[in-house]
Amino acid sequence: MNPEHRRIAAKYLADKWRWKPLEYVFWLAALAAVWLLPSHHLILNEIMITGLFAMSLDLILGYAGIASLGHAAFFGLGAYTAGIFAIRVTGDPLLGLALAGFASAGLGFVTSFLVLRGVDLARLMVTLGVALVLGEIANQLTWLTGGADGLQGVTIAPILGKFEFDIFGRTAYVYSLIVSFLLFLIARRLVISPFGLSLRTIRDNPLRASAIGTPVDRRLIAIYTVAAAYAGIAGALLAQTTQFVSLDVIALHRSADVLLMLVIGGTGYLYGGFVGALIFKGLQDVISSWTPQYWTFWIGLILVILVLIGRDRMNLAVATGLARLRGKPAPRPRTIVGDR
Amino acid sequence: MLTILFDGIAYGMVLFVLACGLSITLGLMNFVNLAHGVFAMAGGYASAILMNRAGVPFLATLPFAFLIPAAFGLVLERTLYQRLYNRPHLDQVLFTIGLIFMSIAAVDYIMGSQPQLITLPEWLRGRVDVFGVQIGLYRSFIIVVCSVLVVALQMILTKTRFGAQLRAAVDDQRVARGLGINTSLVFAATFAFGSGLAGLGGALGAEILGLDPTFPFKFLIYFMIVVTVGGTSSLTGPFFASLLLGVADVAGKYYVPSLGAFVIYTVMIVVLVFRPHGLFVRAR
Amino acid sequence: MTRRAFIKTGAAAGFALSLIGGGALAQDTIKIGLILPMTGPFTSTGKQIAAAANLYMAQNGATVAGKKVEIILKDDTGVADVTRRIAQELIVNDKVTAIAGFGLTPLALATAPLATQAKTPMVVMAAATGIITERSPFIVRTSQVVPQIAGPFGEWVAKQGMKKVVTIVSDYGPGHDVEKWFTDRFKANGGEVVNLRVPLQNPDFSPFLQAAADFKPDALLVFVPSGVGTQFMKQFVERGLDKSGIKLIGTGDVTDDDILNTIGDVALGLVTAHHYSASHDSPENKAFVEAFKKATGGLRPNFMGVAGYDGMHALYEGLKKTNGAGGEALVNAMKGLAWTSPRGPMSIDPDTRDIIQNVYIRKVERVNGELYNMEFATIPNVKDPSKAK
Amino acid sequence: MTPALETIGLVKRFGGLVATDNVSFRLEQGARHALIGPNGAGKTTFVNLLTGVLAPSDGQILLQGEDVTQLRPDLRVKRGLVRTFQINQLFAGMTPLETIGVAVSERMGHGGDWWRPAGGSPEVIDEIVDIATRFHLTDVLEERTSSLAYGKQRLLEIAVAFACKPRVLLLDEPAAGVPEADRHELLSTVAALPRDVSVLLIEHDMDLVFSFAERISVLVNGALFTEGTVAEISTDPRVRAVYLGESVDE
Repeated sequence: MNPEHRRIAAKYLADKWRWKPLEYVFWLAALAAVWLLPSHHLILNEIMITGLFAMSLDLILGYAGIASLGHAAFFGLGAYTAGIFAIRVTGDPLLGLALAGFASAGLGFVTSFLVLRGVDLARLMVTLGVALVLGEIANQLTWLTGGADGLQGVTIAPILGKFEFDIFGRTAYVYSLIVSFLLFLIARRLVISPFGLSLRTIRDNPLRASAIGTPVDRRLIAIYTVAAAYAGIAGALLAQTTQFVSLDVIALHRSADVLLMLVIGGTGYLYGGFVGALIFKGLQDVISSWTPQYWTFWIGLILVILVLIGRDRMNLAVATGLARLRGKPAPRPRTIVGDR
Repeated sequence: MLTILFDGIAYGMVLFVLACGLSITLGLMNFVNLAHGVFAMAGGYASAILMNRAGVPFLATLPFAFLIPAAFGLVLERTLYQRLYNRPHLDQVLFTIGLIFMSIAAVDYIMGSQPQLITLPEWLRGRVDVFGVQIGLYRSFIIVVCSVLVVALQMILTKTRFGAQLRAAVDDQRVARGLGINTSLVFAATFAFGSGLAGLGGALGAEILGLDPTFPFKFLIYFMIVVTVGGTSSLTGPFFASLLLGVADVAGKYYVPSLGAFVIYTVMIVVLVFRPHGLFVRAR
Repeated sequence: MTRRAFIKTGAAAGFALSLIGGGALAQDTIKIGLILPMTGPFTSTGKQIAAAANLYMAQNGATVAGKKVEIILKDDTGVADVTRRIAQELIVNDKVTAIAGFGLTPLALATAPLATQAKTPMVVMAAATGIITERSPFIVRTSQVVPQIAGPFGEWVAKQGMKKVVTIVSDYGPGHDVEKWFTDRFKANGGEVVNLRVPLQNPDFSPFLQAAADFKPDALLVFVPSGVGTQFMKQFVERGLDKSGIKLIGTGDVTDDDILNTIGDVALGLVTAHHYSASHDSPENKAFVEAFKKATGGLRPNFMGVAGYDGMHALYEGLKKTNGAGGEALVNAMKGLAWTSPRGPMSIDPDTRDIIQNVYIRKVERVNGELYNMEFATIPNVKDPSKAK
Repeated sequence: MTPALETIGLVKRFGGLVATDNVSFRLEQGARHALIGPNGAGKTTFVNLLTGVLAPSDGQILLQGEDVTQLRPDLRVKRGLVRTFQINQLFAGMTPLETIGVAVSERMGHGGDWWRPAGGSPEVIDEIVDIATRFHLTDVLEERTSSLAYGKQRLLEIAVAFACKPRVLLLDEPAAGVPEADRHELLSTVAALPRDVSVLLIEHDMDLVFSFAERISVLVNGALFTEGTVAEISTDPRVRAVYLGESVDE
């Protein structure tokens, strides 16, 4: 065996998990915003939570190739779990977060069996259906969820008994940032592990993945469950930092928006969700304060232009930069239904 | 009981006319055109404007409800859509959602956000009693129009030269081109036709479903359900799927009102879990 | 300073700022954050209120107590957590004196704790569920309360000799309120009621209409969100229920002035109860309708518009009393205000901060070629019965 | 000796169509066996039954004497039954390094490991490089699979299977579509497969079959038509007739 080849191979694999400069920049900037952008903590909190939510979708769409139009089911379940837990049991945020994660993971595990088989269009609609049914359940269980009026009276105790949630959203942002970062670290380990690699083989070619001994169904169930837990925690963060839960946590537009944001930001490199959330929410905030009534037109126009001149080119600055620094080719657009 | 069945069928028919254009673009041209509802809305508005502002009678507006969205679709296809045929579906989703956003804001700006109303001619209002079953006249009208449409569509697709060309173009663009078929022209015509059908559906359905700027989003789910449950390989699939969903929805809401909203979604999930390619697609 | 201490101090300082933010900091301008549904299915609510608020400012000048009044209009996007975040930003960053608007109940409920926390007055101009004003002592409402209309209406309907009514309501907060209060009062006066609920997203009413007809009631009470009502009425007539002796009745939401004219003849003869009609016969209203139409290019004001107009009036009068100060003083100043609105006499209940107003029974008629809700009976000075204990 | 792979009365029906008709077949340990047959003879269906992609309507499949008829495809692979595909089934977005790596990790039982980075252990890297060297892929280790030359993709197709440490290897037309220039490299690689691997070659190309195989089975209309040594089959007039499409009179 040629030792040179061995060295190259080892280096190539090691490069995959080494931190790249832009990654440091991203998280340091997010941290710096705690002090530098005090008047934007509220929207930053929302962006961070949405970014985490979108990252959880990236785990299944970008890595395992499962397109979902009902990911808000898990987000919503997490939000309601955290909210109801705070009202009925205790306002401790970390316990609520953990419980929400477990609850959503449970739902993810159960519903994962529905998405195993089937073409992508069917998957889109099945996930959508699950979310719609769940939303309707939340609407009907008025005694538990507050129904269409929303869940009121959520009060969250200070984090670790010390950090109280303030009206500027500072604690909220720091809290969401830390939780998102920790979950990101785990996700990052996960996607470079043999498990993560095997997911990509399933995404690219499930037939062959099974022919090299990968238990395809189990892997999909596992990642779907993990992604559900992540989404649930994101939902819990929203419930805890806004101290309110309404039916829109689970609504179709939340599933659709998160898919949009992820696609805008790019799939398959974990940061796409955060980048997409930043772009989408940021634009929405700026344009809608400029024209509250017709901002959707401009957002729509931007989407259209984005696609026409090529999302890849638009993302060049961010995505390819990041990717190159991570030592791999630019993230490719994924297909939902498969090309012909 | 029979009245419920009848209402369900009529409702399903409206769903079908609205969705069949989508099943053409998605199923035959493999383009995920979520903005399909925009064309339906265009048809509805064309009909409403002609009727309310120009005083054209309802029936006479229907051709325009087909032609205007068709023209609109043709222009969009030539200028924008055709660039995206070979792009990944997520790009198509992004693009067409962008179109929905734009159209909603634009219609709101031009027409206002209030619902548009269609006034039916006298002879289509009310209902008659047929062998003890109460039959709504307008719903019967819809059933008749839609049935004719289904048959005509199936004929066009299977019996005409254009249908053959389209199927050839869909199966293999290169081969079709080699056979001297102008695939780009065929696609453009098909897209325009699908848009026109959507527009017609919008005009016919406005009476039952309502019509306002949020129309393209409000009914998107229903279109998608019909097309996925029915399968995208034929028109008969979505047709029966529409009927099934229409009847299931109406009957579900009548007999178990408290669970009404669940019925249509549950039907969809069950169907797709067991038949991922749709209910009416022959197993491979 | 340790990081923890830093955050703590920041939070404490921030809170202190917010306390005075309502009053002392807003020195030259009084900002009012108006959060409304400007996109989505309830756009017409947002448009009406925004237009009416601007009209009020145009008519009464943009200064109060020597300070310039400025409205910051925001789209609520129909999402509760976004609404709350926007309100929070308006309070924290823009230092608004008051927040106002709120098209839907959950959006108002999501924001209510903020009003308390920041001691910022919150004027609800649309959302109509009873509980809203109880969620914060800083909430004042100038629209209507559902029980206030549905309760007396139930009583009135019973007194007309109707024995059996089917209610069809949309399955959400206000719908439940209508159902409950109408049913309670109607039953208390000897009637019999069957309740049906319709999912909020529901394109076809035929199964529900069929179910309602099966009961052969004297009347059918409907409450669905404005706009959807048209579909309902059309299908009601289409099924021939109008000729079968069943009277269609409802709260004024279904015969919303904004769209009444376009609904067409199917609405004729519909009897509804509500607090405002554009045809209300008073000089104040004539002036209001005319000015509103002029300002909006022919749009007819509806109950949302008048609520926005009156909401601005309450704020103006309150600010006059406090000499431009906000916070608790402003809420107190608005309590007990009474004036003649375009809708008729109205006041803010000093105990509940909710609205007290006349409820009118109206019938849709064609007047000068246009459809109007013509008032023919008045139930004066109705308090919200859900709080009148 | 227990055969490496055996089928007993294997049947597969699609509706009324019998695609595999009562096939009883033995692959001996260390065999170099070829399965031939005209187009539509049911070779692909037979392979899909062996690997578990399809479930048989009737009959049994024994792998090293163990009944694997009901076993999931991936578990058959774990027991040493590995295949290649007639049409490349690769992971377009990954590099050969990753592709081989994932197969090696999976075989070593690391596939479900989600915490350690892939390729973290030296023995995995050693084996990747070892396989890449054997299949002449060291110069393209870091290129995207979709951008590789077809011949290289074909090599990778077999390398991935080899990385699963097969005891029974099903090669489905390994040389299909490979340009003449690359053919030799591929065939010599196949010929150099270790002797303890039992190989079933599914092939169309008679030259390749005759140069590689020691035994040949002929599949016609889903049924086993005949079996024998290379010499027997190459001189059998009935086989020739089948291939020429003439009717056979038994």
